[in-house]
Amino acid sequence: MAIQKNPIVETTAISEPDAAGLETRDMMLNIGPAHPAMHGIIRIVAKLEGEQIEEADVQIGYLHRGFEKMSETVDYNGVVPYTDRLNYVSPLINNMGYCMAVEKLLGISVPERCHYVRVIMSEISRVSDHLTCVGATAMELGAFTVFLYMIKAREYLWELIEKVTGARLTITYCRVGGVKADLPEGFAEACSEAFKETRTVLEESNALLTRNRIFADRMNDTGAISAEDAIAYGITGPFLRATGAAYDVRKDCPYAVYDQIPFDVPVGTRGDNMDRYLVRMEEMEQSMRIVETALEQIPGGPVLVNPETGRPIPAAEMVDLAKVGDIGAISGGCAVTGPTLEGSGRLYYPSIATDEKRAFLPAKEDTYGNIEGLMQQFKLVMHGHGVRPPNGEAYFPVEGANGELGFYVVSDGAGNAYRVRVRPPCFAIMSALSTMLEGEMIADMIPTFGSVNMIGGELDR
Amino acid sequence: MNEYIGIAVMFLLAGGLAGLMVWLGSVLGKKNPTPEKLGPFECGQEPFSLPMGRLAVKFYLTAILFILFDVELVFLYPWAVLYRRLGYVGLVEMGVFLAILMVGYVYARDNGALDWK
Amino acid sequence: MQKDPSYFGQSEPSYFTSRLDEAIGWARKYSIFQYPFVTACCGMEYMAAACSHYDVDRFGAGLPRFSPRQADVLFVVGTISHKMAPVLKRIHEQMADPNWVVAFGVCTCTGGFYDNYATVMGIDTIMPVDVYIPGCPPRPEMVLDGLMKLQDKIQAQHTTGKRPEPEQRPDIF
Amino acid sequence: MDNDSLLASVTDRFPDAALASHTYRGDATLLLRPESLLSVARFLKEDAALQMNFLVDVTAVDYSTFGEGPGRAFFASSGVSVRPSEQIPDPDPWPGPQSEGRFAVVYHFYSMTHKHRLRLVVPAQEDEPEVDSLIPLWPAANWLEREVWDMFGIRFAGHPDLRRILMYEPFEGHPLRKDYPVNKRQPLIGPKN
Repeated sequence: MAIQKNPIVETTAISEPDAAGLETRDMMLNIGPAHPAMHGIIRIVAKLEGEQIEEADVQIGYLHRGFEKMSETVDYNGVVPYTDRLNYVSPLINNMGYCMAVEKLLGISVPERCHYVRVIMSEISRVSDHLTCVGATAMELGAFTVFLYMIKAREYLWELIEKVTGARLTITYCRVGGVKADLPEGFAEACSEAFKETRTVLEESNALLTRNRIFADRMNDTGAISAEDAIAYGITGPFLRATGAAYDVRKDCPYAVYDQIPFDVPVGTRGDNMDRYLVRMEEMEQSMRIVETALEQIPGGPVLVNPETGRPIPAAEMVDLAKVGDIGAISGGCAVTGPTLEGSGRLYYPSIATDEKRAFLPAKEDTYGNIEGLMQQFKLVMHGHGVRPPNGEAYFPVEGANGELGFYVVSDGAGNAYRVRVRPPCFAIMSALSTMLEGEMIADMIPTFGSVNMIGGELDR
Repeated sequence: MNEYIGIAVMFLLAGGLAGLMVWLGSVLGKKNPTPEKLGPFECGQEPFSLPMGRLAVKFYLTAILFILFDVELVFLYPWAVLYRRLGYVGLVEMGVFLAILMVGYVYARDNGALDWK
Repeated sequence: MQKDPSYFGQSEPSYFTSRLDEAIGWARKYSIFQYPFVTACCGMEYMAAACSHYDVDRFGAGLPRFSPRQADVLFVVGTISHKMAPVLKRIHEQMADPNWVVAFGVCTCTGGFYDNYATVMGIDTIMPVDVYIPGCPPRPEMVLDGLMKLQDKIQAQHTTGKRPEPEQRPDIF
Repeated sequence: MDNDSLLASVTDRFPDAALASHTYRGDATLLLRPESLLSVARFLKEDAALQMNFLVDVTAVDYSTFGEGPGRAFFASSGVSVRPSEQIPDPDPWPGPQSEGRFAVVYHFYSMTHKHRLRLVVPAQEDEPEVDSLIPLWPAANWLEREVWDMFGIRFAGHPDLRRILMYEPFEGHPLRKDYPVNKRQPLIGPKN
């Protein structure tokens, strides 16, 4: 069995035996990959002095799946399913980050409504991420009820996401140059219901946790880090905002339509676990407020009653008609696709996709209806073609749930990306973890690691 | 004398039942000891150093303080049973007893025996 | 899953042993202590399946035990990388004897779409697996279906009969 | 402070260090000679006008097979040679990758006070690529450089413990290099499929 040796073992301090021939030796402990109290697979080799951690060597890489190597083998839109699995707790933010990086490289812009749809979906995804993080941290400190409540609230949000994208977790919703489908009808009402439930759960959890003596004792002044150290280690997101430095990519370098939506950024003072918990709880409220204002400000969707393209045809029937060449029957029709793909017909296209023909698939009606659509579809899906950005490189930062999530895309003009680099936010936080753990008790490691919100997929890629 | 018989029967029953279950478990259970299974579980890794009885001195100090105040607690039980009959005399005596031990507790706490660092 | 004795290479069972096996199978089936070996995105779906909305506790599998000593079923949830494989194998070997393994998610069944240098292409290459739950991640209903299939398998398994070794995958790469 | 004045302030201060500097898609980029990396980085961090106090990312790109002809088939096995669809027109074309050196170590900086970004590109040659480590200036570089070493095999002079971070010790080779095949596996246990 291959054991990964590391430097700490050689430096186990065996002091020379004193007068009575007794020697002191440090206790080396594996707080290892499959640890019950840690919802993430890292290995901490801790040199213990009784209950106190003297030195902690954090080892990661147990979920390295080669995202960057795989993204060089598939085409630009083929990388989107891999980006879901980076930060799999808030997958929509990764999709959006990657697609905006490639759009920046292509130099194309997305219609206003598509920006709003992306902002709405990524904010819902951020709320589900914070729910999972705070719930798991509370569970590890013994508050199992809060975990059950928060996962229940997350189920409501996942139903929302499933209504729009068709899947709960691995949604693959964004495309280079747009999104797969528009928001379905009645989305605003479903959203307000889900948020009402989520807000009741947040109030209950707040009542259960914030002034709870055990929770407060475990979370106050543990895992503290100062603002300068945090910036020096490259930490961003709720972790940095808890220390007092108010850096939020949505505010400092606004993208999509974040500059048109008023929201404020919660900032902590002490930078310990309790502040991170409070910042995350407040950010959930802010994200829900963003979604509500965005739903009010969103520009008009497709004009549903449209005499020219009013005739709905089931998609399967349209394909059969096209196969037998009966173009007349389907020209001017509007394909009715499955419930989760409601918003992907031609009516919706001008509002959710870029008008650059060489970057986005045509609507189904155009593919079967006319030759231009057919050529556009052919040119985009046959291998050797597809989305082909010019030679170049582009870095696009997005505010992920754990901090600044950046995608650096290099293209050499071929159909697949030459190099896709993900700047994972929790990588920087994990590099500072060992300094936060040293000197603390073993019991303090659990809330600290919980509030780091390490996501294996994003950390090890 | 006869109430002690009750206690003895209770101990016998409890001990017997527990022993029976442990014995049945060891007899009926399948034994398949492999070297990995006998090794300690340390999150799926080979442990660096088996503790072999090496403990930090601080554990010892905490344990002694616990025993001291636990024994003090044991004296309270009989006193609580006879609380009514002892009247004020008993109350004052137990108050003095507790005060003396409180002095010890305050001394230990101020000298930092309780906080770990 | 009909209870055919020859399924496990068992000679003709007497009346008594088959009734005892059925009772023991029933007892084991409804008290599954699972060890959730969670690594990746399937963990989110495992949380959803284990919590109150799609509760696995209705099937008696609600109590996750985080030590291999006290666990019967090893839920391998999420992608297993080559760096993680020895850890997983050691934990599987440290489990007490009547243990079962459930491969949760397509990354554990076949390696999923991570066909590269870092991923173990299916955990049945390093350990025997009882139930495969495909899906990336499998919906909670699929997880419950997989759990029911596991329960049928536990019910049909004879306490004395040695379970047949699942055949190793052919090395076709 | 906008990109051009940003680049200008650095190139004036270090005239010989900068090989090239351009702004592409709004990202100010500076190509540096490897030996002047530490001095420029210190200037970026300490200069009042720049104050790049946040090292966003350290990564590397292997330019060995850059631009082997646009439109080559995705799946080399199919070997189909097709006339590629024309690229999307690019108003300001990219001045192209660095001329010499196989690897490019790419640093991204950001200043939280002045809110501007900069990208430093340092070329590293083919055999025994070596670049100075930025740990004395930003502790964030510690793990980022370990990952670049693990994935590309670029050594960082002055790095306290340059170990593999994502892969396991017995793993030979550096997976993200272009000459490392995607599914060449080196399993610790289990069959070699």
